Amino acid sequence: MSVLIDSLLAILIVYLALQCLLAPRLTQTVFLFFAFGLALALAWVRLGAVDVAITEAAIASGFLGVLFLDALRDFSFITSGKQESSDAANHSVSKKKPAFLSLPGVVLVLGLGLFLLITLEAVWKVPESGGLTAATEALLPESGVENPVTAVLLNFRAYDTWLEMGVILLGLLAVMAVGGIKIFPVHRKTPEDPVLQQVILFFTPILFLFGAFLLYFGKNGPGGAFQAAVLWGAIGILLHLGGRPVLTVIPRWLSQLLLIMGIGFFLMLGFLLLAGGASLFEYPPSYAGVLILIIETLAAISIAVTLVSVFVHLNQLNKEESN
Amino acid sequence: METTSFLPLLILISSLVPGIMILLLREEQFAMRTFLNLFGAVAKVALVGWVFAGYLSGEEYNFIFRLAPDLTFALRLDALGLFFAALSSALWLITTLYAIGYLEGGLHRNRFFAFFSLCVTASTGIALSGNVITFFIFYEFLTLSTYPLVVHKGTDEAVAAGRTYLWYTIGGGTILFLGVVGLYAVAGPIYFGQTEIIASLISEYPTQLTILFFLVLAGLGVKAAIFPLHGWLPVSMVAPAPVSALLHAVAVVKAGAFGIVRLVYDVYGIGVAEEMNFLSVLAVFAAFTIIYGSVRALYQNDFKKRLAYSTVSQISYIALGVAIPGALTSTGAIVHLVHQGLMKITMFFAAGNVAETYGHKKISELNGIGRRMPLTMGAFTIAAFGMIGVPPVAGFISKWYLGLGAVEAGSYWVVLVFLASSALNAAYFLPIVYRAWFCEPDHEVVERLRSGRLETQALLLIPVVVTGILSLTSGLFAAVTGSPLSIAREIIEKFYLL
Amino acid sequence: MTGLPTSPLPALLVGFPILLAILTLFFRPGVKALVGLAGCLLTALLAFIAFVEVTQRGTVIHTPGGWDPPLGILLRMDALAAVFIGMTALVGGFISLYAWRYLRAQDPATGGYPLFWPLWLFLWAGLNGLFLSNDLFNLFVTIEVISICAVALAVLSGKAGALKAGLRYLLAAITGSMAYLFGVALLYGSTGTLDLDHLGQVLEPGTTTTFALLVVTLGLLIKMAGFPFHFWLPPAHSNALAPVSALLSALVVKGAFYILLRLWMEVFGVGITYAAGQLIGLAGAIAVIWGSWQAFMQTSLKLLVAHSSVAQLGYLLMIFPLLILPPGVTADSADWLSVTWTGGVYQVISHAIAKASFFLSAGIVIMAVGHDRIESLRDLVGNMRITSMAIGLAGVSLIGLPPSGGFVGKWMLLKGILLSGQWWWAPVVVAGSLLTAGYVFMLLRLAFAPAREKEPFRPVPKTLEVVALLLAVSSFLIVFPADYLIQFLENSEIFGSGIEAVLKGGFYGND
Amino acid sequence: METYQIYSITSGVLFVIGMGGVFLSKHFIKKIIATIIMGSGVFLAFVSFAERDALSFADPVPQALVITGIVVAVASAAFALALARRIYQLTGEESFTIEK
Repeated sequence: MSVLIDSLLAILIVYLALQCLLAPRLTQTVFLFFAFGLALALAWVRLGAVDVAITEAAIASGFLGVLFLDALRDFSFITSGKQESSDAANHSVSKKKPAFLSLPGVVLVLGLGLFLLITLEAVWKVPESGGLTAATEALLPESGVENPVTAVLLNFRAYDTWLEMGVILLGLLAVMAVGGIKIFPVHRKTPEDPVLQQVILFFTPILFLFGAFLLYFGKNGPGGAFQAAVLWGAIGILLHLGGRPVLTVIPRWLSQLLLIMGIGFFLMLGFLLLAGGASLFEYPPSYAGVLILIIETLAAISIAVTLVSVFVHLNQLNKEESN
Repeated sequence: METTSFLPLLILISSLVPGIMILLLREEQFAMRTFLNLFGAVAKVALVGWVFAGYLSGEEYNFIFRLAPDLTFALRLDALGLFFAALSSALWLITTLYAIGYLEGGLHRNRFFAFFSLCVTASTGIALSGNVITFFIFYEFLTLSTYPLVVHKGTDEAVAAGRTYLWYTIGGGTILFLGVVGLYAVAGPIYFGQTEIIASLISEYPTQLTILFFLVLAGLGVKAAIFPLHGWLPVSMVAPAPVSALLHAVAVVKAGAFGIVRLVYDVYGIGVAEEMNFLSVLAVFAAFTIIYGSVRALYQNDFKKRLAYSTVSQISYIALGVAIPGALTSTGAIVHLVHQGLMKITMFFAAGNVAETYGHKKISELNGIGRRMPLTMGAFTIAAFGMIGVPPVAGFISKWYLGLGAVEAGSYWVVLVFLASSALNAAYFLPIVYRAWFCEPDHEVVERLRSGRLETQALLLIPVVVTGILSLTSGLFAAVTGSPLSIAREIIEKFYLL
Repeated sequence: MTGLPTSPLPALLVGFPILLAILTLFFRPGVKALVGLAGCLLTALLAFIAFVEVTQRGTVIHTPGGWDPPLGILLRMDALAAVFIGMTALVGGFISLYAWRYLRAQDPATGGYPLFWPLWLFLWAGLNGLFLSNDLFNLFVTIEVISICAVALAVLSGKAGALKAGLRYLLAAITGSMAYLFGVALLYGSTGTLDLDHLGQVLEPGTTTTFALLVVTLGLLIKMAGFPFHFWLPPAHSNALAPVSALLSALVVKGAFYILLRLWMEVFGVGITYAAGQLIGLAGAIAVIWGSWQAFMQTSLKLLVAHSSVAQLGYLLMIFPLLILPPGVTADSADWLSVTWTGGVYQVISHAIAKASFFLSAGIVIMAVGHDRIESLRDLVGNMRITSMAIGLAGVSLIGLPPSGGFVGKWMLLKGILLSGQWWWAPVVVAGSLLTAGYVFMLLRLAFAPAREKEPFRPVPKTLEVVALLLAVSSFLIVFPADYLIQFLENSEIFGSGIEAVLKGGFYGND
Repeated sequence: METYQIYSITSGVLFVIGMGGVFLSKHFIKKIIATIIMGSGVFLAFVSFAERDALSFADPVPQALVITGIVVAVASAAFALALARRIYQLTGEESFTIEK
């Protein structure tokens, strides 16, 4: 029974992935991408990885999906603008051979097929190893938290997680480096949309509370900083779309402080520990739980602000163009 | 290897540092530049003289610096190296004087004199190298420092010549690199004189060592302008006269010839080279080049180009002398390093003087030039007789030893080559001498006669006279202790007695 | 691991630049550049302290969080890491100085690309982190930090060409990372460890191991622009701002090479066959010839330099076939191993310095004449003596002529080739040198040629010229510590003996 | 067949689909999505091994790695998206094909 469910889910995932890439229209691609993400989240649940499932649904499918959706306004605008020409182009293309029927195409597809076979052979033959489950289990009591995933993320491999916070911040810096927008531009008044306003009023507290819940209980059960951050970030995105650009209201230094708070505190804590003769991020065992909660909270705020900023930048890119 | 001395390094620095300093000067700092130049040149001659004296009294001078495992920078003085160093430094001093006069008022003099100094640094470096890798370092350094000199005029012709020069020398350098690395891979670090290393390995790796010998030989053959690798030499005579003098007499072709001497005597050893028949191959190529260069020289109307082909021919005397085993030919070869240098530098100075003073570059324009420039053409005539092998000029001595050695070794065909070459030398030099002294000058020449007391500037005249006299005296007094010949004999005695 | 001394320096080498990067965010553009520059110089100083520490104490380690591997992550600073960190500091320090002046001159309106500084400091931290990391997944995170910073820096000019090249670069980089990570997943699945030392001990030969080796190598080849994955490099490197081009060519691509070297030598002993080595060597050989030829054919200065990077990276790939013994040869008789890998590392350093100088000089020329056709070099010698010297010296080092650092690198590579008996690589080295000489002297010939029409050379800040020249001179000066560096690498207990241990432990079990 | 094997096989398929997609798709957005699919394959492999090695809980280390990995992949994708949109804005190009 369970094999059947898993097999069907696996086939669905592969089907959605293929369709996503083969869909003729970008809109379809993006919606199929949402569906792919949700199916994948189900797969994580089936594999007992609830933390991963929440992360997948929240960030990979949710946040990234929203970014793609926002981008569609850009690209689908041209398809509508060049509707006739692109339709004509489509017709002429369909008369010609599709690209993958040309010789290099055939070679590539055959090569990929061969590669797939080798990949499957390799994946099938992975020897058993036992992983690091036992090692984690043995050290979990010393970690200060009960959720083993949180323990790995914020204690055993805290160094990775700290660098990863850096990557998120870098994501924002990189988006800013693309240019085309001023940092935190002054907001232009958009017409009030009563439905959106209602949605915002309704969802803001719920998202906030749910995020806080995920954050706090991430210590013991599934959930944690990243998941909470996305929910809080969603508040910011909603507010922005509803004409309430939170990030432009607060002073610049404050928003910058919010951005770097997570990684900054984490690092300063690490340096303090270094100065005290311990290793970087080597928490005193009795304070580990508290410290992890503080780090997670600050990190969640920072990540939320970062995600909102990334969204605002990408969204603003479009507005500049319409000027 | 035990004692370390900074003297060899100092000899290099005496031209390296002035070179770099000149590069940083402003164009109009004439006095400073001249001072640096002459100071470097004089200091170098003095240092080489001092070291030479020290060497004769049994001192050893070594400087060793490890760059990487197996990659050791070693300067070491032996008789052969000192001989070449003395030649380079002495002729450099003379050429520097000449160049100061020649380039007066020219463009980019900083660049010129800077690279001029670097070039001589490379050349003395080659002379003082204690091992194969150091030799290679300076050999390539020489290529790099001569390139800006060849293209100095900046004309399209000069730039094109520079390109040809580079392709030949960089190509040769790369082949040499391959050979040198190969030698190190097979035999480990080789210091000059340690011929026993190769001798002990030759039975184990005959193929590899044969290939490597010819790779190294080909790399050296480019600078020594052995046929068919000589193509750059006639082309690059577009460079200013002092540069040509440098290329043909002091540095570049000499570096190649000197390298061949080192390769045969100090790396492989004469025994091995003879046994494996390397020498007969070298002899064939050298002999062919001698004839080929002379024949090509016959047909050149351009004064410097004729001299250039003559160099192609004359340098191969050295290679041929090395290739015929025997003390006499070897002595001839080594003494020819110096003799050819003296004679050829005289000829290029003379050609430069004529071109600089009267603008004549073609041989057909030289009618009667001897009366206008008696000292210059007198020196030229001495050198030309020397090249032909007329006693008692220096060239006769070299040819005598080479010919005698060939007879002793039983290589009669080589004697024929020498005779043919001498005949050809006469055929292309004597017409110049004849035109200069015995033909009536063209009218325009008379009108453009200078009014000064000297036939040309003093700085152009003195060097040519000095080298002309030296060409004569080193032949006349060849038997005297301290003459090039006596030193060459001492060097060769070591190779054949040890 | 317990035997090795611990030190806080590895943690500082990563943490400190990131702290500075964060700090710079708070300052106004003009001040940001100053703070950034100060930060860079301090980071360089820290790196030199760390280098000295390793020379004094040998390998030092740090375990963030205090957890030992395989659960925790180990940072290990051995001789190899120290040399790479030192190289980054030397080249990075010079480039920072140059960037400070260059960016201000290029874009005075916005205070000189203020985002450069946090991104560069992050990049530096990522590079240090990569050199120190002893953990497969942590390596992934560091290469992602490096990739994002690198692309963000590459598109900093905001021009369409740079953006397109940047997107191409980014997509290639992500693909490479994912391929690498897939291999890591399979390795973790089959061994339950991510620690390199541990992995090297427990890894068994088999289909999965071979496949993991394949995708990891593939991913890293994409990242280091190894042939045939070099397509993204020339546009990305040539469209970036001059100091960024220098950073990308000198340092960033070396990160992937570093991981590849580490993995092949320390971990993958059981999976590598002689044929695999030959294949990667072939890729390198083609890159040398093809890249040099392309460089020779370019008419744009920066594209020429960028293609030359493709070729120079090819030389680095050519050391891999030499590190694998042919069947039947024991490690004891393989006397070329140490000369080959130390030579490869030395080649990395000398290329980094020479190429950085080359790109910086190209930036100066472009600033002076306003475009980057190589014709613009005409009469450079007459107008910009210092920059001409820098190009000449850096070019000579790239060709590998003595007495430059490139010469020592090529010497060791060629010696390794000849000693190992794999003589068929020798013609590639020779041909590569000749082609390199071809394009370098093409530039120098133009530099000496008289100007056709009087194109004015605009004045350029002297600082820029001096920095480029200093780097070029350094590419010769590194010959002096060469012996010391190579001994330092050879005597490091981790790597020097490590390779022989790997070789003796059934290197060819599955041949 | 065990549960984890279904998903590890799926992971291989996704990885290859994604890799093919990066090379064969034309539109920027599709190329970016292809990298995400490729990444999903990688993450699925990690987590399938976590399930295999479960004791009282699934192996947390691969899960933590995947969470980190997802965030890193999203950051890169957002950056790529910004580049793609900006390129479109400046040149009207949606794929690399026009460029050559």
